[in-house]
Amino acid sequence: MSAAQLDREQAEANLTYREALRLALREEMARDQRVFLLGEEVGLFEGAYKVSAGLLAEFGPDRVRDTPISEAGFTGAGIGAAMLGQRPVVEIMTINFLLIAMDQVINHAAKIRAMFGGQVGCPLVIRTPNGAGNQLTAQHSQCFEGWFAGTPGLKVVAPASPADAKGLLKAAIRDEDPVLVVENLSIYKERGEVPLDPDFLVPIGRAAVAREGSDVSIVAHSFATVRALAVADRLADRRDISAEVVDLRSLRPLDVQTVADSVSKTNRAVCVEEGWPSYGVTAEIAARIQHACFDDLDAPVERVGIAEVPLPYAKNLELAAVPSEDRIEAAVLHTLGLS
Amino acid sequence: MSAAQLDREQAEANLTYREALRLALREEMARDQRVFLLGEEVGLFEGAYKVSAGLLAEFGPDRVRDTPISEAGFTGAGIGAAMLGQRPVVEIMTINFLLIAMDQVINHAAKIRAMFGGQVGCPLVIRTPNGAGNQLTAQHSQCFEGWFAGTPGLKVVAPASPADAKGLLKAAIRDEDPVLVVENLSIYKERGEVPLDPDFLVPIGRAAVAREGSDVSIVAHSFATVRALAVADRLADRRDISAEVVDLRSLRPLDVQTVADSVSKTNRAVCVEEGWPSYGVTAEIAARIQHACFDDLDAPVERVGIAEVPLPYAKNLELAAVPSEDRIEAAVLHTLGLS
Amino acid sequence: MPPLRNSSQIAPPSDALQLLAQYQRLVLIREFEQEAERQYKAARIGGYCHLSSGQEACTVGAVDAMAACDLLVTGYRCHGFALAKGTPAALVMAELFGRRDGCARGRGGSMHLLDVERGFLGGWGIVGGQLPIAAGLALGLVRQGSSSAVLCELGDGAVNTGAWHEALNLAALWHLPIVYLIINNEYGMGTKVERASSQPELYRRAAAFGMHGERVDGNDLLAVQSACERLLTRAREERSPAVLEALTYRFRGHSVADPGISYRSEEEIEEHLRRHDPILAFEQDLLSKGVEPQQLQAARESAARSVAEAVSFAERSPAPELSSLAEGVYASGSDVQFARMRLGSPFGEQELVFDAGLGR
Amino acid sequence: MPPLRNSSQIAPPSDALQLLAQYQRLVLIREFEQEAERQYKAARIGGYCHLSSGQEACTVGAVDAMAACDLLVTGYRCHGFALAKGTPAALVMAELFGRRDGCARGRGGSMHLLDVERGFLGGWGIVGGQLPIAAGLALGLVRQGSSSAVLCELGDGAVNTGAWHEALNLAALWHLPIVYLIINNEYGMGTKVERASSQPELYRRAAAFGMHGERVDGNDLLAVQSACERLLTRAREERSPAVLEALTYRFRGHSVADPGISYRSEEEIEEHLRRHDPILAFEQDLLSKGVEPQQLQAARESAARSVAEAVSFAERSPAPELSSLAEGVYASGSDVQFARMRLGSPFGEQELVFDAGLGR
Ligand SMILES: Cc1ncc(C[n+]2csc(CCOP(=O)(O)OP(=O)(O)O)c2C)c(N)n1
Ligand SMILES: Cc1ncc(C[n+]2csc(CCOP(=O)(O)OP(=O)(O)O)c2C)c(N)n1
Ligand SMILES: [Mg+2]
Ligand SMILES: [Mg+2]
Repeated sequence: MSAAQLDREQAEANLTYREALRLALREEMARDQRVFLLGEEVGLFEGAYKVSAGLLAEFGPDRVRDTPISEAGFTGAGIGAAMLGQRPVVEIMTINFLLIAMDQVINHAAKIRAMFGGQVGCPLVIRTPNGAGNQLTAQHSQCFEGWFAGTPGLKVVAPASPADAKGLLKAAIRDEDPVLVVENLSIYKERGEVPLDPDFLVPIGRAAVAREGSDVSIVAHSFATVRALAVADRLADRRDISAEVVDLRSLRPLDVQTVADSVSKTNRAVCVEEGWPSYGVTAEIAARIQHACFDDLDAPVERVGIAEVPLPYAKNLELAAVPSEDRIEAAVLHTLGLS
Repeated sequence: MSAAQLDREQAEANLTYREALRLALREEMARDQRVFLLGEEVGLFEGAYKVSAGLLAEFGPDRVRDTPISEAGFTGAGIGAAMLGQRPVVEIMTINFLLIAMDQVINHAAKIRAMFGGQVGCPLVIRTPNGAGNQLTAQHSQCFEGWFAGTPGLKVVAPASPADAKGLLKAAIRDEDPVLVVENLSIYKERGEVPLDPDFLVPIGRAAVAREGSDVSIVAHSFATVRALAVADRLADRRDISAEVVDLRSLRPLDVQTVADSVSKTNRAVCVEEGWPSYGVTAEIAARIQHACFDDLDAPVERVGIAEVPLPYAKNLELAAVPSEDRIEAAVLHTLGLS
Repeated sequence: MPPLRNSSQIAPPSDALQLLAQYQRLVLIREFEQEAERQYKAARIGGYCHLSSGQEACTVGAVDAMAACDLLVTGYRCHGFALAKGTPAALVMAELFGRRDGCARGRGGSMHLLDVERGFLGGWGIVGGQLPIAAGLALGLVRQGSSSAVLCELGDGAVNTGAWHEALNLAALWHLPIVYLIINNEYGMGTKVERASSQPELYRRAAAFGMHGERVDGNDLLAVQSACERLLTRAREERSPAVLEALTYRFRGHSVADPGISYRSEEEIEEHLRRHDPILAFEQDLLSKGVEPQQLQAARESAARSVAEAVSFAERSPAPELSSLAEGVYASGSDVQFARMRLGSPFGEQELVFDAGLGR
Repeated sequence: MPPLRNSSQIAPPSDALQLLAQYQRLVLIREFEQEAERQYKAARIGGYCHLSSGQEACTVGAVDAMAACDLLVTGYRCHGFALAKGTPAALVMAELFGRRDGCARGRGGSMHLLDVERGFLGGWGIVGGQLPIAAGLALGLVRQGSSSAVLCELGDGAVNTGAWHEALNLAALWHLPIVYLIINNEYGMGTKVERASSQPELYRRAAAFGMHGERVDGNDLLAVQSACERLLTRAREERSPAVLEALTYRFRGHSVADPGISYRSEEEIEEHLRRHDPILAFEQDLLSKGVEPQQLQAARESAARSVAEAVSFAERSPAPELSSLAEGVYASGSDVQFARMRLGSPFGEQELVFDAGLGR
C-alpha cells in the first residue's frame, strides 16, 4: 500500500451528520449502479432536510427519484425493485409518515425472504429521521423505531454521530436484508470527525462504548446518546461521578453483550430514549439487563423517556416533556442513591 | 330491587367468547342508538369470524355497515363519526390489517383530544383478533397490541375469557377515549360463564389474578393466559408447584400494581405473550417487575414468546414456534432452578 | 382543459357591504400571515408554519359558501380558514405563540387550529389524513339526522395518497354530504402537480368514484363561493358528495423555512404576484362595483389593527401551566383507570405525567 | 357498458395442439383444486385455502399472454397461476402440505406460492399489498435495462385499497411496463362489487391515472389472452402501463371454509355453473375447431394423473427440519450480526431461534 493510499484511507474530515449521510449516499451510488434514491422531495428540493443535496445534479433523475405523497406506494416500489436485486434507498420524510407504509414494511419487506423459503431477498434501505423537540406537535414528534426493531426480518440501526451515520448507512446499503436507518432531526447539524475511506463501514449489530466510566451505565441510542454524553460530562465535572455511555447503534440485532458487559462492570443502569418509554426501546433494554446482569445489579434499572403524552406545541410544555439532560441526570443520581 | 331483578342481574350463561362479544355488541346497540358497527363483512357475511352474526338482521344496514377493503378509510370514518359523539365500533378482520390503518389510529385517533386542547374527543372502539397457530403464515399470524399499548392517547384491552370479553368490550364502548379491543382467533370458541346483567362491565386498567399461587407468577394476556392456566394446572398436578396466573386484561393502562403484588409474594416471574418477545409486551412487563420488585426477586424475570421469525406455514415449524405449554413450563422450571 | 367558470358568468353580485366584509377578511389573512412570519423569525412562533399567501380568495370564498351548521376540516395550511370562519385573530395568534388562550389551548400550533363553536374541526398535519375523517364527520351528521354538510380542504399533493382513494370511495358509496375542496396551488412542497399526479386535471379523478367533479378559478372569490355553495347545497339536499378543484398559486415557500425559489423561477412567482393576486383582483372588482377607495383603505387599516391587537393579546396570554402537561390526553375520569400503572412506572413518566395530573 | 371483446373478433385461432395444451392446464387447475379441497378436509392442508374454480380461463389466458422473460405477481388465490405457469403440480401440492419440497419450501402455503425460475414472484396475502411491489418490479426491470413487463393480478376487492391508487399513479407517472389484471369474480368475500366500489366498472378507474383500461370476458380464454398479450406488448414497447378487467365468477366460497351461499343465491351459482363454466366453453370451442372428444378425454386423464402423482409426491416429501425454523429469515452471514443479541435473550428465542441456526 502506498503512503498516499494509506493517508487517504486514514483521512478524516469534520462533517455534520447530514453531510456524513450525504457522503455515504454519494459513495455508494458511485460504487454501485444498483443504488438509487426515491422519496418525496429528494431530488429537485434536495430533501426536506437536505440530506440528498446535490445528488440529483450528480446522478440524474433515474437515480434520484422524486415521488408523489404516497408512502405506501413508493416504499412498495422500493421493495419490488429490491426483490430484483436493485439497491433502493427510500427516504421517508419523517418517521411519522412511515406509519402509512407500515403494511408494506412489516407485512411485506420483513416477510419476503422467510415466507418464500429463502428464495428471494429484499435488500431495501429506508432512511427516516425521528424525534421531537422542535415544536412540531403531536403528529410530527414521534419515535417508532422500537416497533421495527421488534419485527423479525428487519434490521434497524440508529446512528448518533456523523461517523456512525456514514458507516451504518453504508453498511445498510450493502446489506442483503431490509434495513431501517433511523436518523434524527436534532443531530443533523451536529459535527464530528468522519473517515473518508470509501470502504469505511460500521458493522450492524455492534453497540459502542461511547464513553468509558465505572459508576453507572447510561444506555441510549440516537439523540438520547448525545444527551447522555453531555450528562456524563456534567456528572464528571460537577459530581465526580464516572458514567459509562453505551450507544446501542443497532436496535436489531441488539448488542446485548456490550450492554451486559458494561452493566456487569458498573452495576447500575439508566436507559434513555427519545420516545415514550412504556413498551418502548428502554423496556427491552431494561428487560435484557435484568436478565443478563441479575446478580450484578445494585439497583433497579431506571428508564427515562419522553413524557407519555401526544407532544404539545407550547415550547414550555415540550421542554418539560423531552428527556432532558436534567431528567437523565436526576435518574442517574437516583440509581446511585443520591437523590 | 325485586327478586326477579336480582336473579336476572346475577344470572350467568355458558357462552363462547365469540357469543359473549356478540352479546356485548347487541346490548350496547340496544342501549345506545349512537353505537354502530362498521368493517369488512360485518353485515351480510356476519363477520369473518361470525362475531356480528344476526346483528344486521336485528339492527339494519345503517347500524351494521359493510365496508370496502379500505382499512384506513373506514377506520378514519369511525374517527370522524366519533368526534361528533357517535360510538362507532370498527371491526378490523385481523390485527395484521390494522397496519393499513396505522396512521389513522396512531397519528389521528390517539392525538385528537390532546392536540386540540381537550376540546374534542374520539370515543372510538376498534375490535380485532390477533394470534398465530392456525397455519395462516407470515402475513396473518401476528400480535401488534404492544405497539398500540405504547401510544399515549389510546387504551388497549385484551380479554382472555368470555366474561372479560363481554365486560371489557362493553366498557370500551362506553369509554370516552379510543380503545383497541384485542380479541384472539384461538379463544373465539372457548366457553365460560358470562354474566347476563346488561350493566356488567369489566373496568379498564385492572388485571386479574386468574389463579392464585405462591411459588411463581405467570403474567400473560390474551391467549397466553389460556396457556398459562393450563400450565399452572399441569404444574400443580405433576410437580406440586403452585403457580399464580396474572391476566393483564388491560395493556394500557397497565395494572402494574397487581403484577407487582403478585411477584412480591411469589418472588419469581415468567412473562408470556403470543407475539415476538423482543420489544414486545413482555419487555415492558419484565422491565416494570424488575423496577417494582427489585428486592423481592429471587431470579431474573423470564420471558416466553413466539419464535422470532415470520411465521412459517408448515405445521411442525409453527408448533415449534408458538409459546407452547411445554415452553412455558420449561421457563417456570428454569426460574425455579429446576431445569 | 374546459373553460373555467368565473364570477361574471354567475350569480348577481352580492351587495357591497358583504363584499367589503369579504375584502376585509382577505386582507386580514394576508396581514396576519405577514405578521406571523415576522414573529416566526423573531422566534416567538416555532414548529412548522405554512402561509397561504395567494390562496386567500379560495379560502374566503369556500368558507362563505358554508351554512352555519356545516363543518369544516382542513390540512395544516389553515390560518386563513380559521380567520375566514371568524375565529378571532387574537386566539389564532395566541395559538401560534403556544399560549393558554390559543384556539387549541397552545397544544396544536399553526397546523392544528380548531374552533368547535364555528364548526371548524381542525387543522390536520398528515397529508391526506383528514380525508377519511371528514367522511366520518359526514357520516356522523347523517346518523344524527342533521342536514348539514362537510367541507374538507386538501392540497393538490393529497390527491395522490391512498387515503384520498379510500375516503372518496366511501363518501360516494354511502352518499355522504361532503364537498372535497382541492386547493391546487401548483405545488406540493417543491413538486409541481404534473410531476406528482398522473392525471394532472385533479377534479377528473372524481370520476373514479362516479362522483361529480369540477374546476374553478381559485383566484376568483365569488366564483369559488358560488361553485362551493352549489355543491354544498347539493350535498345537503341530495346526499351527493363532490370534488371542487380551485386553481390558485402559493406566493411564498412551502413553509416559512423554505425560500420557495429552488424549484420554480422567480419570474414565475413575479408573474403570479403581478397578474394573479386574488386580493388585487377583488379590489378591482369592488372598485368597479362602486366601492370607494377609502372604504378599502379603512378595511385594510382595520385588518392591521386586528393583527396588532392579536399580537399584543398573544403576548399577554400566559404559557400553559407545566402541571397541565398531561391534561386532555384522556377524558376526565381516566385517572382512575391509570392509577395502577403508576407504581414502577419509568422515571420521568411518573413525575411528569402522573403527578402532572393525567385525566384531570 | 361497452360491448366486451370476444375471441371471435380477434386473432386467428392458435393451432389445435396449443389449444389442447391450454385445455389440459384448465382441467389440471380444476382437478388440482378439487383434490386440494379434499386434502384440506382431511386436515392435510391447513391455513386459508382459496380455490379459483370458475376463474381458470382468465388465469390460463393471462399467463399464456406473457413472454418468457415477463414477471408475474398475484394475490393469495394463486394455485391456478402457478399451475398455469408450469410449476409442477407436485411442488404446489407439497407446498400445500407444508413440505420441504414445496415451491416455497413449506414456508408459504396456499397463499404464498412462488416460482422464481418461471418468473412467478408470489403469491401475496394482504389485499392490495402486491400492487406497489409489482410496480417496483417493473421499475427494477427498467433499471436493469430489461425489456420485460410485469403482469400483476388482483381481485375486484383490491381496487378499493389505497395501495391501488398509490401504485397505479406511480406506474403511470414513471411509465412502468406493467399490466394490472383485475379478476372481477363479482365478489370480495361476501361483498358484491357494487356494494364495495362506487365505480363498479372497475377498468374505468384507470382513467384517474390517465391510464388505458379495458374489459374482457374473463370466461373466454382466448379473448383474455389476446387482450393481455396486446397490453403486455404495449407495456414492453411503449412503456405504458394498463388495466385489464376480466369478468368472471367464483363458483366456490371465498375459501374452502366458506360455503359461499349466505350472500348469494344458489340459483345464481347454478346459473353460472350451467352457462358460464369457462372450461365447458373452451371444450365446445375445441370441438368446433375439430379437436376429437378422445383428445379431451386424454387431457383430462393426464391432468388427473398429475394430481394423483402430486399428492403422492407431497406425501413422501418430508416436513421441514425443526432446526431450520429460523432459516431464511435473514440473508446468510447475518448470524455474525446477531451473535451478540443472544446473551440474555428471552427464553425460547434463544433455544428456538438462535440455536436453530439463524442466518444459516
Ligand atoms: C403523509 C405525509 N407525507 C409527507 C408529509 C410532509 N409534507 C407536508 S406538506 C407536504 C406537501 C403537501 O402539498 P399539498 O397537498 O399540495 O399542499 P400545500 O402544501 O400545497 O398546501 C408534504 C409532502 C406529510 N405531512 N404527510
Ligand atoms: C388488507 C386486507 N384486508 C382484508 C383482508 C381479508 N380478505 C382476504 S381476501 C378478501 C376479499 C378480497 O376480494 P377480491 O379482491 O375480490 O379477491 P377474491 O377473493 O375475489 O379473489 C379479504 C377482505 C386481507 N387479506 N387484506
Ligand atoms: Mg399544493
Ligand atoms: Mg373478487
